[in-house]
Amino acid sequence: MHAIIYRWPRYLISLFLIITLNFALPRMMPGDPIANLIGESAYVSEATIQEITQSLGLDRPLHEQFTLYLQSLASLDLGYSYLLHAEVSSIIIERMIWTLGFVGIATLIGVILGVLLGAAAGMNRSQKSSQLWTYGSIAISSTPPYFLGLIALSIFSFHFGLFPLKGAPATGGILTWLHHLALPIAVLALFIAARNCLIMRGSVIQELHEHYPLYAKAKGLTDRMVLRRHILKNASLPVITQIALDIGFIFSGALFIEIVFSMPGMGMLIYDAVLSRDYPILEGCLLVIAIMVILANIAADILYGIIDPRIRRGE
Amino acid sequence: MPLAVENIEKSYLRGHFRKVPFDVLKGVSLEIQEGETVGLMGDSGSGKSTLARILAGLDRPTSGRILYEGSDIHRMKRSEFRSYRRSVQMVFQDPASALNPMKTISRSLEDVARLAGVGSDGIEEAIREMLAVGGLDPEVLRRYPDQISGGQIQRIALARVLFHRPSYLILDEPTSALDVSVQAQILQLLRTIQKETGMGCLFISHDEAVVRFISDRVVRLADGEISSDEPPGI
Amino acid sequence: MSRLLDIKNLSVSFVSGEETVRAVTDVSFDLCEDEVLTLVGETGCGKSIIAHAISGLLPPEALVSGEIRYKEKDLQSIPEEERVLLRGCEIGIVLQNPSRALNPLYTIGHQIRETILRHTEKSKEESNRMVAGALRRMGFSDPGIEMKRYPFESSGGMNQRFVIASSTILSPDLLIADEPTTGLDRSRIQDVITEFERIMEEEEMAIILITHDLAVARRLADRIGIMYAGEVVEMGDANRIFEEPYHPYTKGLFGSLPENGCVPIPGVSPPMSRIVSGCRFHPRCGKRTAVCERDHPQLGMIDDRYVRCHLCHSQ
Amino acid sequence: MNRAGLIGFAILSIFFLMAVAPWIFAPYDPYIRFTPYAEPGTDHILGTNDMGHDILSELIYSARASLFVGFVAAILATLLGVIIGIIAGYYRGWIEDLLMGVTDIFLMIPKIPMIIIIAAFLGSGIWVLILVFGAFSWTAIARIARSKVLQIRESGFVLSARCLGFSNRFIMAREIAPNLTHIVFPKFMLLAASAMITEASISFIGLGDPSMKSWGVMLSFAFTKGGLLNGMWWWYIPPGIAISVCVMAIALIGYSREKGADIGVRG
Repeated sequence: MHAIIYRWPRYLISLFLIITLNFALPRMMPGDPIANLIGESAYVSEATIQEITQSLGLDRPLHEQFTLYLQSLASLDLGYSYLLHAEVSSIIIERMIWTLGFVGIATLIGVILGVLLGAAAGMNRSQKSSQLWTYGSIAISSTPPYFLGLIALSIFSFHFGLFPLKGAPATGGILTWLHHLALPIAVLALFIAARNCLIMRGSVIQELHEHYPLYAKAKGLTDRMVLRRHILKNASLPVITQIALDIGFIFSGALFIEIVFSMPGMGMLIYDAVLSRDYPILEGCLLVIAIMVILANIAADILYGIIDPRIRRGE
Repeated sequence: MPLAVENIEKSYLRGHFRKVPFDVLKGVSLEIQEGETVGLMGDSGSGKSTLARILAGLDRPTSGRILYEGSDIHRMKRSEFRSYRRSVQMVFQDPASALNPMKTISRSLEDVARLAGVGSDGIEEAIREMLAVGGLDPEVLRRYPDQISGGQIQRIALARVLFHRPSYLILDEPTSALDVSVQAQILQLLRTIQKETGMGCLFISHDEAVVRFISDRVVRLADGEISSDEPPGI
Repeated sequence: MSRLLDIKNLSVSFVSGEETVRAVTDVSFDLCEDEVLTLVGETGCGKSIIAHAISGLLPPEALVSGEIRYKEKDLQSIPEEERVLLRGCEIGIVLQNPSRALNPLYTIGHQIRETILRHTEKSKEESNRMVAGALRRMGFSDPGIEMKRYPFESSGGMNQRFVIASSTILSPDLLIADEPTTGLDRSRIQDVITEFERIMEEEEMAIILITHDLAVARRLADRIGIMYAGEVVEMGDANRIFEEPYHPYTKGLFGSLPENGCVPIPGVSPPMSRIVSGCRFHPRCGKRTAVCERDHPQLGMIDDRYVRCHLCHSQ
Repeated sequence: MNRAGLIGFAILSIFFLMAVAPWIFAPYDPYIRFTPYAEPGTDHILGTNDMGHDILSELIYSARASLFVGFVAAILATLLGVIIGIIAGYYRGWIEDLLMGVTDIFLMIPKIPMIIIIAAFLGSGIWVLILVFGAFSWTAIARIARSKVLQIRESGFVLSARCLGFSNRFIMAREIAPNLTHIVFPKFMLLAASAMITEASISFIGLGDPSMKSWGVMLSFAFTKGGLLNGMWWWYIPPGIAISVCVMAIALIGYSREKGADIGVRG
């Protein structure tokens, strides 16, 4: 628990930094701040511009604008998309559910698969299968996730017609839903598994260099028992931190896979927003993703504290 | 001129989350005369290494003074402190890390010679001199530290600090990681050097027999305080 | 007293690239029940390799030849499953660097209990009682507290006593201790010695103690073997050898002790990859003759002991 | 270096040669227009795209942008990370607390969304990508560098250097820094790999540098201009493969230098 108390200022500052950046970007960047705030291709009337200037306090000094900005954030107001004609927060919430479900399922599968394969690959480095996992993981993590998606799409959907081309059904039950999501989930899970396999493998090898596995063997434990009862737990510690730090990366990968599969999640939202320069949406998405990364790190800290007595009991 | 510490105290803040002050040294006073070898004994945690680091100017004490030629070293001018640095040298315990693993022996010695102001034409002579002091074969020069033995490394470490002609030498368990037969070689070398140069030495060890062999006086440290200070014979 | 362990012509070598490192050559000795044998020698003389060879803890790339007979069974030829079960139960093993030999994530109690649960059908509660009893015998007045500690919460000396407790909890017939005092303070070494003395007094156990510390050897050994460059050069009754060493290396070794005047042996130990012809000690021996440079001496009986030296035999 | 590392090195060398002198390899100038949408054949081994550009030539000319972004961004991030790590680890105290606090904070900022938003505002450009990537990627290196420095600073050779009177600058640059190479180099290679993937991703959503040809830009056009929907695999598969193979070559070199975690059979 100490670790969290010790680190919470960092989480807060990190969040604050993102918020400040969100505030500063449209106001500091070259070009018309109004255009930067509402999006370049949004057409609004003179009266609306007046209204925006009023509500955001654009005619007032920066620090007052900042206070206003913070106040609106505190009431969960992320701004208004003049292109989509809706509150940014409500758009993001609607899209986020997709992305969260997608990322959640894929992460679960990917982490379990990756950790198991990585542990196996680390224990018996010279085995053929271990080398297959290792090189396979390097190959997959060397590929941009969306390209992996493109290949999967062209093979399974175009050539074999096994899966639909678009990743989201308009209607239908859980089976239709699964049918649509199976391919993107598989691609993202594969990508996550590859990264975790490499991390776990490295971690296991490092633990093998420690002395305690040898002493565990000296107690009469077989290699398999040493792996299961000792090394797996110790080696998973760095993996937890790594997954938490990877969340941002996983999210980014997910965004691109969503684009390839045209899923109605945050990825598509960002993609469309980039194409139409819908800045309020982009800013809202950045903030939401940053918050998720921070939450993941808090979760990792808690988990770490539960597993590692050195953290739990302090120094 | 003696080297002395007066009423040295040192405390650390321990712990990552709740900082708790922890006293390592609780008012230690000690004087080392020129040409004298003082053996310093104590268990780990007794503060002997901390005292050594403070004497070498690597750490600052929380309170108390270190006196050299009558003046407090932490009140010295920069240039004076620099010359103090050279007059008081230190040799460390672990031969595996005593020399930079990325440099050849010749490079390590060369850097010291250059620092001491030896010009390019004098470098070779300076290195030869250092090798002679350590009783080493010139063949070691092109090697890296992991290619020579622990005993050879400690000889090089010793020869290298002597190049500055220090008046005092602090040795922090210089032979603890060595085998007894190698330890004997190093202790003999140290004796010879000390006879020739008349340096004052502070020899730290947890080995009673070693300290008795090398020292003129044995000081024991326990829980940050000096518990005894007597000739080695007893 | 019957023979518990019989080692014949044990050699261990490692091949790395072009080089063959012959860590142990042709070592033979036997051990009776209730006897303490100490192997003494300097870094790299192969003494720890012998301990690991008997325990079966050598890395798989080690090439082992010769015979290790334990209770009439050849440990090299019995199936691995059988050998695994001997460790911790019949053969206890203590390794150097106790703080690293214990898994940092488990309590002391858990780690000692693990040995009992592995080899017996005892319940967790019974095992806990056994652990508590063992710790109490070692002088810990409140074993409940010690059992809940983690290794990082105890000193190196304490951890070594926990390791000894764990290795001897099932009263093995043979205890192999590899440098149990290395890296500990003098007074902690004293604790560990006391612990061994208690075991020798209270339990029927044969002990092989590997150490470079002559003082420790002198305190504990019945019989002592002096090793140089992978070979035993002198072996016999500990008191007799300490009183009057025969082999020039043994003499040199004792002479370099500070209490004996720190008279060094000239030269350095040879690297194990390039072994000299003739007597392995001859380049450093002041009394060498032409025979010493030419012929490799055999380990032969002189008076009450075995010595490997041409000069001793010709006297 | 092990066999995998050597293979990686050989592949990377070829890509570097392509980046430096693409005309040696490319059959055409990548800006000459032929018949668009040509299938692979003897004239155009990988066909042509919607603009009629020869895809193979485009592919070869694109190596430069990808490698440039990857390595320049990685060098930037590594230098920053190593300097911050060494200073934090060597001076300790409040400097360390401050620098490591900043590192932790930067570590939590999602890099790719950050690059997307800044590129969206500033307009696309290779230097925006390099600078933003560098500015947000030094954290991992700073962390490992610092923890290594914490070990090294207490070792005999650094303490001796202080006693002998070497300056702090000399100690950090000449005694400590060289000892970081074997832990920093693998991370550097992985950073270069990651920067190349980032470039490909950012270009894919249309935020690439329009003035330069890169594999990501090629993929982006293939995706948006119907290459995928019309089943023109020769348009979108080759640039993707090029990225993967090049990144993998870099990663293999990196991993082969990672101590303990080396891939392949040893001992």
